[in-house]
Amino acid sequence: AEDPIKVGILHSLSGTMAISETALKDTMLMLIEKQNAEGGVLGRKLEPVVVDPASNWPLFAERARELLEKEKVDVIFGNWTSVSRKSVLPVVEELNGLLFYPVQYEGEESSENVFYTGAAPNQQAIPAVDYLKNELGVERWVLAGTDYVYPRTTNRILETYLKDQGVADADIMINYTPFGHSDWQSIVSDIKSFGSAGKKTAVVSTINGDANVPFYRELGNQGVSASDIPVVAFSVGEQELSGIDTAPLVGHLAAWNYFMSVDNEANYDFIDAWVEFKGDEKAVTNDPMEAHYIGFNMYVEAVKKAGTTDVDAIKDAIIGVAVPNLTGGIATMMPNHHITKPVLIGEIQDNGQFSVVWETPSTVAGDAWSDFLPGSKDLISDWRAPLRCGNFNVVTGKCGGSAEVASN
Amino acid sequence: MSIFRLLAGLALAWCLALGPAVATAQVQDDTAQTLLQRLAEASNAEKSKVLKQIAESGDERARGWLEAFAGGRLATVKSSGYVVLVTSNTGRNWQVASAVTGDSMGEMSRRDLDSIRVNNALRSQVEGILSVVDLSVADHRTRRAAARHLLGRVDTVTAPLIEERLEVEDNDRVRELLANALAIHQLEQGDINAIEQLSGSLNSRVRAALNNAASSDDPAIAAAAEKALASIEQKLKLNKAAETLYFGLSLGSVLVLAAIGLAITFGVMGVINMAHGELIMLGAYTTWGMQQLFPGQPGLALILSIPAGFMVAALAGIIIERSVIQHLKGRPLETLLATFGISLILQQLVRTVISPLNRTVVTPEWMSGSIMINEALSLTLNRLYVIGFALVVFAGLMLIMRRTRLGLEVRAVTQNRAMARSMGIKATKVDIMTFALGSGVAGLAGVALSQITNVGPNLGQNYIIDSFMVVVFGGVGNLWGTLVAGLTLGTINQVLEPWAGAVLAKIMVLVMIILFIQKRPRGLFPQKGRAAEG
Amino acid sequence: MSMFEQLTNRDRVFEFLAPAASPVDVRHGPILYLEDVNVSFDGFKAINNLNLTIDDGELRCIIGPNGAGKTTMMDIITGKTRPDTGSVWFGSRHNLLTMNEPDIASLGIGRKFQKPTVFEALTVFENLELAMAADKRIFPTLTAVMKPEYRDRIDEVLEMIKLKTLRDKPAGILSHGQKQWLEIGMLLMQKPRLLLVDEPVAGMTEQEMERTAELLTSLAGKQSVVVVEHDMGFVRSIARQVTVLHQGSVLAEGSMDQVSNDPEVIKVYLGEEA
Amino acid sequence: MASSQTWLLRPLQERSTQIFLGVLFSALIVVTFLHLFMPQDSALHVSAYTVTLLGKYLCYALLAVAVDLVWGYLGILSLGHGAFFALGGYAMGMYLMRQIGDRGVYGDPVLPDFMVFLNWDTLPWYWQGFDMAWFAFIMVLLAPGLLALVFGFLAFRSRVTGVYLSIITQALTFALMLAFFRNEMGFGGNNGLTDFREILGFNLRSDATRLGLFIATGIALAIGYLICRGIVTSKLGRVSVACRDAEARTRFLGYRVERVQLFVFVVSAMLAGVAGALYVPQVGIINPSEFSPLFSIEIVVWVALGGRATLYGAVIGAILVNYAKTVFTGVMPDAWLFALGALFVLVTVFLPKGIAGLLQKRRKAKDEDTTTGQEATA
Amino acid sequence: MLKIQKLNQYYGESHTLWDLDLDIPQGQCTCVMGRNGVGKTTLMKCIMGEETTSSGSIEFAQDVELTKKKIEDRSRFGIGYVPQGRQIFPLLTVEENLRTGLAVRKDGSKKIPERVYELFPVLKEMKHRRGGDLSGGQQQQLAIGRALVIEPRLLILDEPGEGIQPNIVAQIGEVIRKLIEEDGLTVLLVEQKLPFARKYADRFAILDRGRRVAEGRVEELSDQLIKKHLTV
Ligand SMILES: Nc1ncnc2c1ncn2[C@@H]1O[C@H](COP(=O)(O)OP(=O)(O)OP(=O)(O)O)[C@@H](O)[C@H]1O
Ligand SMILES: Nc1ncnc2c1ncn2[C@@H]1O[C@H](COP(=O)(O)OP(=O)(O)OP(=O)(O)O)[C@@H](O)[C@H]1O
Ligand SMILES: NC(N)=O
Ligand SMILES: [Mg+2]
Ligand SMILES: [Mg+2]
Repeated sequence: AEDPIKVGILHSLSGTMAISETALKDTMLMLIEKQNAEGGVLGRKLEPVVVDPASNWPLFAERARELLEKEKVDVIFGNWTSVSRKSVLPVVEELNGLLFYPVQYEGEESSENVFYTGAAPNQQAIPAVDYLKNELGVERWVLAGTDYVYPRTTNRILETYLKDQGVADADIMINYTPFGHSDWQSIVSDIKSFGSAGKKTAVVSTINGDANVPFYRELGNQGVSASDIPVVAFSVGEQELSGIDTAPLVGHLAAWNYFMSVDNEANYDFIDAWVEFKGDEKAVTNDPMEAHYIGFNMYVEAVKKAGTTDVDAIKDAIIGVAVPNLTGGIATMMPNHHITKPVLIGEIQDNGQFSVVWETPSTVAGDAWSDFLPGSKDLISDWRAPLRCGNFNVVTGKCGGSAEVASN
Repeated sequence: MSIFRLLAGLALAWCLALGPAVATAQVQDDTAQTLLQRLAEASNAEKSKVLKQIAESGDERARGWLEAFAGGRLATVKSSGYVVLVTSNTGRNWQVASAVTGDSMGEMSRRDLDSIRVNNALRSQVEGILSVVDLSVADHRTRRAAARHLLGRVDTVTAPLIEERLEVEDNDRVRELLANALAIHQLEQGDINAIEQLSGSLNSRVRAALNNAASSDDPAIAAAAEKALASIEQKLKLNKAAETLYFGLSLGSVLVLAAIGLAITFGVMGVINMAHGELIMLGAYTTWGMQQLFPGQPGLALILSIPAGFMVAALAGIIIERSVIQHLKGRPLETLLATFGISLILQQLVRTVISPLNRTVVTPEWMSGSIMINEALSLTLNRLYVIGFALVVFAGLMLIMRRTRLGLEVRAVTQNRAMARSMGIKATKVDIMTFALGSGVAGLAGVALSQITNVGPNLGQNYIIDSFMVVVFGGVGNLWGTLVAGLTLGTINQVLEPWAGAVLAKIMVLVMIILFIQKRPRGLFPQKGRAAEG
Repeated sequence: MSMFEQLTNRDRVFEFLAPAASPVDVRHGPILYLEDVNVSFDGFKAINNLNLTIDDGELRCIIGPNGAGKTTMMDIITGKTRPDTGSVWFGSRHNLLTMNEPDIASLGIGRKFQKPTVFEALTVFENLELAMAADKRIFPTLTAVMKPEYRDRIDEVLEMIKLKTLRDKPAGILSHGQKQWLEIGMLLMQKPRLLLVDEPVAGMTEQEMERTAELLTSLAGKQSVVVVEHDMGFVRSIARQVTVLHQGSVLAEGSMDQVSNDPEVIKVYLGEEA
Repeated sequence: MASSQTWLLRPLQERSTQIFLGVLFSALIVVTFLHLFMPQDSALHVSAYTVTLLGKYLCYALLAVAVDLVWGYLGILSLGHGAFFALGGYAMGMYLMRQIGDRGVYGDPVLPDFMVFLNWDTLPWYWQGFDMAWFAFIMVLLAPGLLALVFGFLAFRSRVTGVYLSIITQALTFALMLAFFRNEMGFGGNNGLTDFREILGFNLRSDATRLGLFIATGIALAIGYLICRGIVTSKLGRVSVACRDAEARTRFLGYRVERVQLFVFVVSAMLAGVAGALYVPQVGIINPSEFSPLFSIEIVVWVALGGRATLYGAVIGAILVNYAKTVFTGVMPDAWLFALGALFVLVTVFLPKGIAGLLQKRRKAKDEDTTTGQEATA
Repeated sequence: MLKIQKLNQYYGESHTLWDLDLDIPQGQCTCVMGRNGVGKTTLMKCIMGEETTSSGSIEFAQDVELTKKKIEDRSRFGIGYVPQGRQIFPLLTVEENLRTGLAVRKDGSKKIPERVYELFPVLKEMKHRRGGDLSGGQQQQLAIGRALVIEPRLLILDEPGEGIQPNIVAQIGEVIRKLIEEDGLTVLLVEQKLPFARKYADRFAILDRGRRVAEGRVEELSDQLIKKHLTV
C-alpha cells in the first residue's frame, strides 16, 4: 500500500486549554477512524499524529514545526485560541503547511496556508446583535468580555456597528475582565443598574472559558433573568454548559453556527458516533467539533479532487469545495479561506442544550476583514489565481506586504 | 403589549375559574390534543394566540401545559404529531408522557421527537399569565413574587383586576408592590399623581418607569419624575455602599477560606505547599462526588460534603506528608519543588480519571437567590453562607491552634524540631496531624468554592497565588493576619473595581501589596523583636 | 587615578553620595558617649536613662544581672536597636543614632555577639576574609584580590584563635567554643577603634580565658574595648574600670574592688560568696 | 585562588568552568557541524527544528543561571524572574515588530498590525526608537535592569526578605502579566508580538539565521556563566553568601547588604532579559504568558532540580527539564504531567542537592581516594 | 544510671567520638570536661538521640538501651536536657516553652510545677513574653526550667552556667545539689569552669579528641590532669 496520509493534530491536552481542546483531538481521531473504515482517501489510509502543545503558545509553534518538519504531516488540524494560531502561523507559512482552524475568532486574518472553519465576526456577532435588536427590541447594550484580542476586536466591531445604527454612546457599556475572573458581584450589580434605565437591555458576552460559570451563577443569584436582561454569549457552548448548573440560566442565549440540539439526521448520526466513540452517553458535541467535521470533509474532498496531498494542489482544489454541514445546509470553502455557515441563535434550556429560536435564512460567508473597522474595510482576500492575495486593498489596488514574504 | 393585555384579561376569567370553590371545567381530550398540536405548528406570533386559548379554556391541566411549554418540555412525535410531555430530556433518549392524559409513554429517541419551540417573549407571557393567577394563592411569598413580576407589566385590562386584588390583599409588602405596579401603569397613562406613590421605591422597574417618564413630553411629569429619581438616587447611594461592602466581605471571605489552610501548612509548618490549590480542588470534587451519590438531594449532599471534603483532602494531605514532605525536613524551599510536582500530578489525575471538563455542582434551593434587605439591596445567599462558613472555619482553627496541645506542639516542632523531640513531643505525629488539618481545611474551602466557581482541574491554580498573597500580606504564622488580610484585600478590590475595572483593580491590589510590604516587610501583623530575628 | 576610576567613583561627583565614614574625632573627649538613653519593648523598659562614657583606649568591663540591658546597650551602639530617646555619640563628630549598621561598622565599631553568629556556609578562612578591614563598597569588593599580606594576616589570626587546622572547613561545623573564637578572630580582622565584646569567655576553659584576657588587655590602649562578662574571675583579671548595669541604668561604677564590695551589687548580682 | 586576574577572567582558571565551557563550545561546534555538513536524510543530521529547540533550551539555561545567582548565592528566592525574561523578550519583540515595516497585513509603514486593527493612529511613545537595533538591544538590558533596580531598591532598602520578598516578586510578575494582557497597554494583548520577519537584516525564516541565533545564545550563555561565576568566586560572591545566611551579621561587618543585593539582583535581571531577547526570535512569539507566576516557579524548579548554588547545575536542570518536557509531551501527550510531576518529586526526595549534588558526590568520592593518602603523610 | 560503652560517632567522614566508655552513677553529679571541640556536646546529643552513633551502647537505668529508642521517647524515661546554646522556642511565650514539657510527665499534670517558678522567679515575671525576646541569661534559666518541668530522673546540663549572672549560677548549683540529695536525681554536667565543677560535682570525666582520657571523683581532679588535658 501507499504511504498513509499523515494528519497532524495540534490541540492542547494539558494545561488550561485542555478543557476545550481535548474534545477536538478526539473528534479528529473519530473522523479519521471513520474515514479509514471507509477505505481512506485515494486508497491511502489516514494516520493521525497527535502532539500536545500543553496550552503554551511558543510550544504551539514548536510543535507545528515538529509536525511539518519532522513528522512531515500533510495537513494540520488544530489550535483554539487566536494567540496559538498567531504563534503557529509563521511556521505553517514558512514550511508551506496546511492548517484547519475550527474556532470562532476575531477575523482580521487570511493566510494562504490556513483555512478558517470557525466563525468570523460577521458569522456570529453581527447576526446575534441583529436578533436582539429586531426580535427583542434591545436598545441598551452591555458588551462584556474577557480582556484579550478576540473580545476587544469583536466589541470594537459591534460598537461601530451599533453606532452606525444610531445607538447612543450612553446606551453602550463596555466591560473587560481578566482571564478566569471569578468574582462577578459588582459587575453584575452594575449591569443590573445599567439595565434599569427604562430601555430594554441585553448583554453581549465574549467572556471566555472558565469565567462563565461564576458569571452565570452570579446572574442567577442576583435575580437577573433572561426575561429582564438576556445575555447572548459567543463562547458558551454545550461543553461549557455541561459544567454548569443550568437552572438559573434558562432563556439566556448563545449564537453559534451549530447546536447539538439541531434536528437533523446527519447531526444525530454524528452525535451517535461521538457518544459511541467516547463511550459516554452524556458526551456532548459543539460548534468547533462541527467545524472540524466540515474541515476534515473538505480536506478529504479536496484531496480526492486534486488526486494528491500536495499542499499547493490542495490549496487550489479546496476553494469551492462544498460539503454538508450538520445543520442541514452546505458549507462551501470561499476564496478567502473562510467558509459559509448558517447563524443560529439558541436559548439555554435546563438540560444544558440550546433551543434554536432564530436562524439566518441562508448561510453567511465568512468575512476575513471586517467592514466595520476602519483599517480593514477596504481589504479583501482572494487566494485564487490571479489575485492570490490575503489582504488586497481595493482602494489602492495593492496586495499587503505579508504575501510577498510568505511566497519568498 | 397588546398580546399581553388580551391574555391577562383572559387569564382573569381563568383565574376565577380556578378558584377552589368553583367546579373545574375540562375540555375534551381530543380538543386538548388539537390545541396543543396547533401550539406546536404555530409561528411565534400565532403561538401566543394559542397560549391565550389554552388559558381561556379554563382546563385544570392548562397550568401544567403552560409550565411545560415555558420549560421547553412539550414535544410532538414526528411520525404522528401527537403532543407529549418530556419528563426527562438528557441524553439521546427522552422519557415522555402523554400531554393530554399524563400517562407515561416510556422512552423515545430524540430523533423521533420535535420540541415545541419557546422563546423568551413567550415564556414571559406565560409567566405573566401565571403571575395574575398567583396573585390569589394563599402563600404570601408566592403572591409577592407574582406582584413583583407584574411591575411594569400592567395594562388597561389587568389594571382593574389589580385594583380589585388590592382591596382584599392583606400583606403589606404585596400591597405596596401592587400599588407600585398600578402606579407605573397610571404613570404610563400620563397620570402625574402616580409619581408620588413611586418616589419612595427602590425597585429597578420603578426606576425604569420613572426614567421613561423623565423623558416624557409633558414637562410637569418630566420634572416630577426627575425629582423622584433624585430622591431615589440619594437612597441608592447608601445601598450601593452597603452592597460594595458586602461584595468586599464576600470576596474577602473566599480569599480567607482559600488561604486559611495554607496559613497552617505554610504559615505554621513552613511547607511551601504549591499543591494547596489542588487540595482545594479535591474538596470541590468531593462535593461533586457527593451530589452524584445523592442525586436529587443537592442540599443533603452539600452538607455531607463538609465532613467528606475535609476527610478526602486531609487524607490526601497525609499521603503527601508521608510520601514526600517528611523527607524534606529542614529544607523548606525544596518543598516548593516537590509540591509543585504533586500539584501537576493531582491536576492531571483529575483530568485523566474524571474529565478535563468542568463538573456541574448544583446549588441547593436554600442557597440560591438572595435575601432582599430592600428593593435595591439584596444579599446573595450563596455568598452569605460562604461568609458564615469562612468565619466558622476560622474560629474552629483558631480554637485548635490556641487552645489545644496540638497548637503548641506544632509551633514548637516548627521552631526547633530537635529540641521539641528532646522534650518528648512526637514530631512525626504532629507533622501528620498538622498537615492533615491544613489540607482538610483546604478541602473545606473547596466545598465552599464549588458553590461559587468552576469545579474543574484548573480550580486550584486560580487560587494558589491569591492564597500565598493573603498569608504573606497578613504576616506569616499569624492566623488573625490571614483573616484580616483576606477581608481587607477583598474589600479593597471591590471598592476599586467599579471605579477602575476588574483588570486594573486587580493590578492595583497587587501593586498595593508590593508597596505595603515595603512599609511593613513582615506583613500586617509582623512578629516583632528579637524573637523574630531568631 | 585613571579616568575610568574617576568616573565610577561616584562619591566624588555627588556630595550626598560621599561616605559618612571619616575618622573618629577624639580630640575633645571620650570615644563613646551615651546620654539619657531610653528603650522600651512593648512597655517594658529595657534601658532606663542610661549614661555611659568610654574613653579612648580604655578597657571597660560591664557587668550586671541577666536582663539588665547590656546586650541591648550594644544593640543601640551598633545601630541594631533605635532608642526611644537619648543620644549616642562616637567621638565628638559622629551621631550614631543617625547611622545604620554598616555605616557604624565602617566607622570602626566592631562587635562580638553574645550568641556566636558566623557565616556557616563559608569556611573559617573566608569568614575572616570578609571581616577584614577593607573597602567594602560593591565594586572594590567585586574586584578585590587576595594579596599575600592579607593572607598572612588571616593566618596570623587563625593561629591566634587556634583554628588553623579547620581553616578550610565550613564554619557551620565548629563547636560552640570554636565559634566563639572565630567571632573574636573576626573582630580582630576588622581592626576597629572600638570593640564591643559580649560574653567572650562563655564556654571556655580557664586557660583559654587567660589567653582571651591577655588578648583583650593587649588591645587596650590602641583600641577601646568594652567587655560584657559574667565570669568574675575573668573580669577581675582584666578590669580596670567596671560599670554595673541594673534594670537599664548604671547601678555602680568604679574599680573592681569598689564595685564588688558594693552591697547593692552584691545583692542583685554577685551573691554572698562571690 | 590567588591571582591578579580581573574578577571576570578568574573563573577561567577553575576546572569546573573550563569543563563547562569546554562542553558548551564542543556542543555548539558539533551541532553546527551536524546541521551544516550531514546530509538531510542521515540519522546524524541535526535539523533546523532541533537547532532551534536547542537554542530555546540554552535561553532557558541562561535564565536559570540568572535565577541561581540570586537564589543560590544571595538567598533571594525570586518567584518573578519570568518578568525580567519577558521584558527582555518584549524589547526584542518590539524591535522585530518594527522590522516588519510595511510588510504587515495592513501595509502600515509604522504601526504594527495589531495597532492598526484596534484603531491606534500613532505609535505610542514607548515604541519609539525600537526600529533601531542598537536602541532595542540596550533596552533589552535596560528594561529589566531598571525594573529590577526600582523594585529592588524599594524592597531591599526596607529589608524585605525571605518569603515576603518571594511573594512580592510573584505579585510583580502577576501584575505585569495582567497589565500586558490588556490591549490598551499597546503590546498586542494576549496575542502578543508575533509574525517576525528579520533580525539585523537576516531572514528569521532561514535556517542559517536560526543556526546563527543558536550560536549567539550559546555564546551569551557562556558569557553569562562567566559573569555569574566571576561574581560568585569574587569576594563579593562570598559577601553574597554571607548575606544569604546571616544578613544582619553581614551589616555589622560594614557591608551595605541592600546594595549587594541590589547589584546582584540587577545583574541577574539583565541576564534574564538577554535570555528573553534571544528566546523571542527563536520561538517566534512573545506573549504575556511568559509573565505567568507559574512559569517563574518553574524556573526555580529547574534550578533546584539541577542543584541550587551550582551554576552549572542550573544549566543542567533547565536543559534536562525542558528536554524532558519535549520528550514527554511527544511520547505521552495524555500523561506527561504525571511524568514531569513525578520527576520533580523524586529528584527532591532522592537527590537533595539536585543533579549537581550527585555529580559532586561522585567527584568527592574520587577526590577522597586521592587525598586521603596525602593527608596521612602530612 | 547511665552506662556508655564503646561509643563511636561520626560527622560524615570525621570521627568525633572514639570508643567512648562512661559510667554515670545514680544519684550523683558527673561532670564532663574537655577543651573546645573535643566532643562533649556531641556526646550529650548522642545520649539524647540528636546525633546517631555508629556503634556502641548507651544503657539507661540498667535495662533500657537508648540507642534503640526514638528521640521523643527518651525524655519519657525521665531524661531532661538543657542543651548548649539554650535552644528555647523563640516564638513561644515563656509559659508555652515550659508547657512543652508537660506531655511526658508521669502524673499527667497540666500545670507547670510551682517549683520551677520558685527557682527562677524571673520566668514567672516574664511568663507572657516570647522566649526569643529574653536576654541570654534569662533564656538559659528558661532552658533549665523547661527541663525540670518533665521531672527528670537524669538531667543533662550542657554548660548551664554560660551567660548567667554569678548569684544565679551559684543558685543553680545549689538546686542541682538539692535535687540530687532530695529527689535522687542523677546529673550529667558539662562544665568548663573548675570552681563550679569542684563545688557541685561528685565525679568528673575528661574528654580529649573524642576519647575519655581521665575519670574519677572530683577530689582526684589534680592540677596535673588539668594541665595535661584542659590547657591548650
Ligand atoms: N525585643 C524585645 N522584646 C521584649 N523584651 C526585650 C526585647 N529585647 C530585650 N528585651 C528585654 O530587655 C531586657 C534586657 O535584655 P538584654 O539582652 O539587654 O540583657 P543583658 O543585660 O544582655 O542580659 P544577659 O546578661 O542575660 O545577656 C531583658 O529583660 C529582655 O527580656
Ligand atoms: N554538624 C557537624 N558536622 C561536622 N562536624 C561537627 C559538627 N558539629 C560539631 N562538629 C565537630 O565535632 C567536634 C566536637 O564538637 P562538640 O560540639 O561536641 O564540641 P564540644 O566539646 O562540645 O566543644 P565546646 O566546648 O566548644 O562546646 C568539633 O571539632 C566540631 O568541629
Ligand atoms: N478565537 C478565540 N476564541 O480566541
Ligand atoms: Mg546579653
Ligand atoms: Mg559543646
